[in-house]
Amino acid sequence: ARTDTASGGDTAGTGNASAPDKPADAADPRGDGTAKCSGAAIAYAGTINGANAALGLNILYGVQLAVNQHNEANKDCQVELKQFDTEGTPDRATGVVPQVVNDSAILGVVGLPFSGESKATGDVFNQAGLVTITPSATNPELTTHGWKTFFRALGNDAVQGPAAAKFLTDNLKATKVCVIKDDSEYGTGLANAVVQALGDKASCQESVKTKQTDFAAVVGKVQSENPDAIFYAGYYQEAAPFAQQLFDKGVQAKFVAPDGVKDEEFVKGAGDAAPNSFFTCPCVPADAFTDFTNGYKQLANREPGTYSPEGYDAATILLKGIDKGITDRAGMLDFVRNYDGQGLTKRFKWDANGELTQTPVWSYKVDGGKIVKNVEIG
Amino acid sequence: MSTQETTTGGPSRLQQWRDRWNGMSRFQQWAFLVPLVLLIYALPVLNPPILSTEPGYTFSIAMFEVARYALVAIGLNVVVGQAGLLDLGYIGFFAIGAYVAALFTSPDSELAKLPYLVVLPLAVLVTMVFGVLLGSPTLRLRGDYLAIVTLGFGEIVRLLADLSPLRGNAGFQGVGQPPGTRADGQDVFNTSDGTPWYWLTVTLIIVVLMLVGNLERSRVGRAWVAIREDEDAAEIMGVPTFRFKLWAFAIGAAIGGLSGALYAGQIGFVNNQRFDVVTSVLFLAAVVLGGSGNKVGVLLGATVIAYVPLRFQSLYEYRYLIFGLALIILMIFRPQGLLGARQRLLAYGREAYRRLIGRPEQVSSDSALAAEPVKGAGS
Amino acid sequence: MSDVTDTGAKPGGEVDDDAEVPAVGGIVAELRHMSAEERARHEAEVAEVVAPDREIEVGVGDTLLAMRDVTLRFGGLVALDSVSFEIKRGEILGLIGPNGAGKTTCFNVITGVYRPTAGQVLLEGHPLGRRKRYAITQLGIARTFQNIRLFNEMTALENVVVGADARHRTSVLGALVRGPRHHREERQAVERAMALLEFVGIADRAADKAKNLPYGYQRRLEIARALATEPKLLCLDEPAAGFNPAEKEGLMELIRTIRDDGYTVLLIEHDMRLVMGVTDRIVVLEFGKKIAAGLPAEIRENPAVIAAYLGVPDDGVA
Amino acid sequence: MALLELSTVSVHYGRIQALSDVSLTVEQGEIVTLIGANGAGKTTTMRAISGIRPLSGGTITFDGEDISTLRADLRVVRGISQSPEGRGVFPGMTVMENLDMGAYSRKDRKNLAEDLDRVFTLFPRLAERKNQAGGTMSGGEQQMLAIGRALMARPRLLLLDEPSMGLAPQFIQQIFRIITEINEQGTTVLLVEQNAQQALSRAHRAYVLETGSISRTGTGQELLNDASIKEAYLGVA
Amino acid sequence: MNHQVVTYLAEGVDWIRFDVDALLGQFWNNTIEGLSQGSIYALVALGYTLVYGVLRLINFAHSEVFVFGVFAAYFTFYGLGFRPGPTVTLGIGELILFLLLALIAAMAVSGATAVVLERVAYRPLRRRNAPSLVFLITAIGASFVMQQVLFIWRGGNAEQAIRLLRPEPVFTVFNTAVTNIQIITVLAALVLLVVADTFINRTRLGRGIRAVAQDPDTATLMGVNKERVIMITFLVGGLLAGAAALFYLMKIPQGASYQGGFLLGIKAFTAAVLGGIGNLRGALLGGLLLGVVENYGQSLFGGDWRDIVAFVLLIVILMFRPTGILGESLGKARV
Ligand SMILES: Nc1ncnc2c1ncn2[C@@H]1O[C@H](COP(=O)(O)OP(=O)(O)OP(=O)(O)O)[C@@H](O)[C@H]1O
Ligand SMILES: Nc1ncnc2c1ncn2[C@@H]1O[C@H](COP(=O)(O)OP(=O)(O)OP(=O)(O)O)[C@@H](O)[C@H]1O
Ligand SMILES: CC(C)C[C@H](N)C(=O)O
Ligand SMILES: [Mg+2]
Ligand SMILES: [Mg+2]
Repeated sequence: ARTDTASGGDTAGTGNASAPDKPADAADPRGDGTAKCSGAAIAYAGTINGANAALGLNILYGVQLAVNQHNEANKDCQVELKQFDTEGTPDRATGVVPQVVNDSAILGVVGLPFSGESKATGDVFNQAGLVTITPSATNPELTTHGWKTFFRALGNDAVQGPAAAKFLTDNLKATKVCVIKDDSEYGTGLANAVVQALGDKASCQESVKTKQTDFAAVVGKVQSENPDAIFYAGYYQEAAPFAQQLFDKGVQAKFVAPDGVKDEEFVKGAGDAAPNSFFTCPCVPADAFTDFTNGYKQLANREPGTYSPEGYDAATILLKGIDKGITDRAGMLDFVRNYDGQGLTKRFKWDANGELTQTPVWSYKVDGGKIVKNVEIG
Repeated sequence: MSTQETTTGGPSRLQQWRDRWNGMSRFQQWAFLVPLVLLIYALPVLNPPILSTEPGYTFSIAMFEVARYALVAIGLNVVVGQAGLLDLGYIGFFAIGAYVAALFTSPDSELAKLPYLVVLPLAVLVTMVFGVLLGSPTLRLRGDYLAIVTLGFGEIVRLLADLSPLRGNAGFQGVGQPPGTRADGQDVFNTSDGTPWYWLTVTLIIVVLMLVGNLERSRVGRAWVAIREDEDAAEIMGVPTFRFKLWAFAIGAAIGGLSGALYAGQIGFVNNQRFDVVTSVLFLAAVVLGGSGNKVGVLLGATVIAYVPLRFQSLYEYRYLIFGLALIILMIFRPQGLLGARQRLLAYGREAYRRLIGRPEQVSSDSALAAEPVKGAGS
Repeated sequence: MSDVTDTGAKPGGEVDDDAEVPAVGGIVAELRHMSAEERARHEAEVAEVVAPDREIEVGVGDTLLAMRDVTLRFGGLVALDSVSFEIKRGEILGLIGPNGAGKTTCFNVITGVYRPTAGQVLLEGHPLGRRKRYAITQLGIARTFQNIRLFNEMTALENVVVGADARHRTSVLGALVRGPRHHREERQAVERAMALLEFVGIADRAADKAKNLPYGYQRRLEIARALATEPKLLCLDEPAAGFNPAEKEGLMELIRTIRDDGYTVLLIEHDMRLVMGVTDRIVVLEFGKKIAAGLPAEIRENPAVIAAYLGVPDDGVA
Repeated sequence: MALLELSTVSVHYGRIQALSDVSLTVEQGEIVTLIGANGAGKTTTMRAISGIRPLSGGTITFDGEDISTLRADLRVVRGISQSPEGRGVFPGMTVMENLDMGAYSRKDRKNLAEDLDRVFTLFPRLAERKNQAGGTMSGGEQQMLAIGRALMARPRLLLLDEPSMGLAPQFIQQIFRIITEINEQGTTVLLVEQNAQQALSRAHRAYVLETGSISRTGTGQELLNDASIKEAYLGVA
Repeated sequence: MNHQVVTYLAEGVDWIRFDVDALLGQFWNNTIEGLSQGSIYALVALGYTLVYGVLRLINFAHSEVFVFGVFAAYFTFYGLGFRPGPTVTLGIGELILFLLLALIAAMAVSGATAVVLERVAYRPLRRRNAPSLVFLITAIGASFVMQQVLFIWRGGNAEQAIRLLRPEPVFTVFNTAVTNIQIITVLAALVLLVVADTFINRTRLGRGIRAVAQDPDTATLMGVNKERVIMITFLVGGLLAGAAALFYLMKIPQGASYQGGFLLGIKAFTAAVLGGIGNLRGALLGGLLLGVVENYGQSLFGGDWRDIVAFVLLIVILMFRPTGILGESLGKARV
């Protein structure tokens, strides 16, 4: 009976900003088709079959697309893409990363996608001098460990957190927000940032665990709190059943979740609760990148997802390095550190810590069973 | 009942070998052992193609994994194989060892930092204390009740690691390592090279094996086996059963903790995700597969359990399926374990048997655990 | 039947591939070739090890163990009802009575398996109180079980050494590093265990797992294991069950020797010929109560005992 | 035709041969006893007949049917019931439940109460302890329970393995009396006993088992009066 | 609720709390939720207890027997044309029909799985007189294999939820809504458990099961067909697990995952031990108790503590009653 009361509607203060066009000077992995190299490889390391696999696959296909485009255009420089499945978990990743590091053909890595695994393995890459560009790990602390090899291709949660808070209070007009976090590096970090930015509008905080499926206790708490909105800091795997169980208990608050939840898998999993959901993400909508989108669809047989363009961009940067004739890790590290160029999504130029300067955050919503762009925040 | 008993006909090849081995003098045995041990040390460097897990998995790390499992299996064998205490929560001790290492070395921890080589014995000590803490209230329980309580304990340890002081899923990164720097500026002990870790672990295994072997051929080992066979009878024969069970638990725990601390150091990261019951159960599988109660057997069992999934990385998706099937099939065909020989429990046993009956004792019989439970009947 | 001796294990254990009877060598073989004189010397040696430090002259007389008004209830059932009797040092005391009279329960109280609901058990004048079972054994009481309870997977020799361990002080640390005490005690234990196996006559199967021994051997092994704890009081619970009359004779002989070696024996047995043949005194229980006590000859004639237990004389006892 | 016939039966435990070429017959309505030293193979014979132990050679015929490979539980249905060595009381079941188990395979259930009465008259102790767990009974009480349970089956052939073991003298008498009694009521009995004196005097015929083979056979009285048997098994030199 | 007072145990320790208000405030909610969760535990626990009762084996693969049931129910829904996404509104007749179909499918699949498992994995071991630890390891191996079959077939991630029935409050007690799903679960579980209990305790076969449990050889001498008894035991356990699977899927529609049975399996086994293993009513009691207490615990200490509370409860109860609340029904030898 109450299915349709929460479809966002006008109260949500949503608008329809237009998606950014493909920048004219965006780097193209194809280059001029004259590159020469041999035996070079780059790697994708991240979740492939593990939990939240969709988030990893979005990136992997982006990377694959860049490599395919490069290899098609450059007959004399066939770069191999090696894939390593970390299942998205830090404990698994710590076992896998040494395999990456010990494969001397690999000159650069796109990954790791998640913050927890990135944190657990940053040291290993650093010791090995193997450059990693993460297209998606957003925990702010990741750049504070002094790793020389760590580069982040998007805004971190110190940016996303306040943006999410702003979206909650300004766009959704929430005055009471429950912030729920999972137990990952990412969830806890992001929740902190959001809570801080919300100030006393963060009226309750609860936590859930990775792999949890039954959220009765937290739902009970939220229910008794009766907030206007809920911010869930975590991944879709837990967010979907959580949102659904909230909905089942009649909690009508808006459900807002970050990049870790922004995937069609969430929409399917949350069922009845999905229409009531919004997302924030330090990623730009790919709607207007037609060439990219077409290529991606052909390769992956589906629309690009969260961070697909970022993955594409990160891979492109590594490919540029190889095209330049770089054959060792030190050279690649140097190349990335000094890189300055436009990509599909933004301009890539890193500071000494490996952070970018230009870091847009967008909000998204569910429409007709699909996630669509909403507005750019701040 | 028409089924013919399935029993082997003559002594198997394995048994012949074992008898020959038992017939050798200590000196002859050493002559075999020393080169063998040297070979074992050299394995990660030799990286023999048939054994190699590469390219799927770095061989030196694979070897460390095997060694780590072997150490665990020796520890668990004390508890399960010798004392007959079914422990399904052994992973708890392993986890405690790992967390002790993490808490005192990781930059994520707020505790004082200690050198890794100090932390190693500390981990042993702390897990031993936990062994006693868990053991004192629970060792009154028998058989499968103990099993489920230990399983609960293992889960509790894992779940407690969820709480914020232990950082849950986020975990501790940058766990410490033994000191030393190579010529190229890299640490000797690092995450991507398993060799030094392997050597360290193998050395510890040898030490632990000797100590445990000493225990086995003493009143302690006999007490354990007696308890395993018939706890009531053992106590009535003057064995302080509770005390010896507690010792078994504590010693097992300590070895588990040691292994956990090594694991934490090598992988450099500790969180709560790998300390689940499944791993506990894999440890147990190593013990039973090799031949519960037999030290050499459990080493072999551990090798199989740790090595097989790493070796078949190329069949990545199917590796656990293969593993599970292998487990079932092996158990059906060798229910006594790969090397199910009985233990020797007497320090001067060889001599005694020879004097009494003119031949050494027979050790090449079926598994020491093949005993049926005592049938229920009156006094 | 292939190479199995004339006595065999009770079934119940599992089939054992290696249940092979060994070609006998060593001491056992030597024994067969010894002259009578040599053999006597050897037996004296064995006896020496079996019964060390024993003053055989310790007069029969002073009380070793006393049951004082011991009562034990299982729920509503009174298994022992204010039972009192004494065992004198150096005697063989028979404990008889109908099935379910409480004989085994008596053993269970003496060895600490059950705590009496009321009353006391005193060993050399000191109450056993709430001592643990192993502590009671270490004080000097050992027993065998009506239903054999051996350590099935251990060899016969090891079974006996476990009994001997009750007297050992090696600490876990000592065992870990093989301290001098460990060496001394191990050597002694093995020596004594070997002697005991010879004493009860099963040395030729020393290296066999207990579960593979013939039934009669298993009963003997139980006795050896109990003796290994160097008890002051040895309690035997129906040691002759399942023996044929000829084998019972041998057992009687053994029990007498044990007593002569200075042990005190408490014996439960339903076979009257055996009981009457070896015991010095007899206590009779019925429904948990002591109904008679006295010399075998007296008991045999006691009408209450006849009514309760023995039945009409000619109904006897083979 | 004999009710039970074993012809050249062999049984192995692993590599040990416990029975070799044992042949014996039990006629309808007889008491046949099997005597022999410890380890001679008496229990093994019983277990082979009831099907707990597979044969490695020979055949067993019951009532004209070859049951050599018949499942053990089906042999019970055919009418073979056993009171096993070591009693085999179900420790966690009450006395009553244990007795019920005796009648598990019984088809005619009409005389059940009557049979129960008979067991209780025979062993009043069991009646007193109907609800005591079998495992807590004394040794002799368990023996009574095991025998009572076998009687509850109303078998055509009753196998008794050392029924007198652990029983007090007055019960030993009673046991042998009841054996004769139920035999007179039509039950065929195969009896294993260490108490050879009693067994032989009650039995119609007897077999002597020596290290896995039948060494002698004859009527009970014949063997009872045989000097060598006396010496070996009756202990009267 | 505005009197949310959170008492911290000690200054600066914020990871353990003692929230009495939450406990009292949600007491009835927790109780009802706990009972429905507990019914599922109890159904699965019965499978553990039965198999343990007859083989003295902790059948580690029982959790996978359960998971197979979950998948069977899920794919019944799928086969009936339902897809992940918003709940479809169904007529009551249709709903009952579809749920019954799923129940039958789940029970059939779980029951069959259990029987096959017994045949393939355990029977050969019995033939070889394998020691009991070997059965345990085989159970573990079987559990691995069954999990991996699902993993290879469906991948690592849970199936997207398909739902036929949304939880709707049906009535209110003590101010707490009781939902349709809770009612169905508890009632159906009770009915099944009563049937199973009657079957085991009142029938001849039930006695056979107990006899085999206590002394297999002697049971055979009583004419009990051991193999059949064992098979039926597995079958009954499997059927009940299958029923539990459907209720579980209704409660947690994302539950169809290859690893989905793991924790539930452990909890169910815990419940069986709590009640007294081998004891059917004990399993019911243990299941309900566990379900309720862990819900209280989670209110009192916080969500992280839910499972900890469950295991601590187990340890505490075994300390005081070493063979479970109702005591085990397996006999033990006396000295
Ligand atoms: N744990 C128990 N619970 C209940 N009753 C018990 C228990 N143990 C023994 N009994 C009862 O106490 C009585 C004495 O048993 P006990 O074993 O001492 O007899 P016993 O004299 O040794 O008999 P037997 O000659 O048959 O071995 C018996 O009736 C027995 O059923
Ligand atoms: N489970 C077993 N494993 C190995 N050997 C066995 C087993 N059971 C019996 N035997 C052997 O089989 C032979 C016959 O044993 P069985 O038990 O049939 O003898 P018995 O005549 O019943 O003796 P008893 O008078 O001791 O009961 C013996 O040599 C015995 O050692
Ligand atoms: C793929 C992303 C959702 C990962 C997430 N931003 C993280 O930091 O872990
Ligand atoms: Mg008795
Ligand atoms: Mg016999």
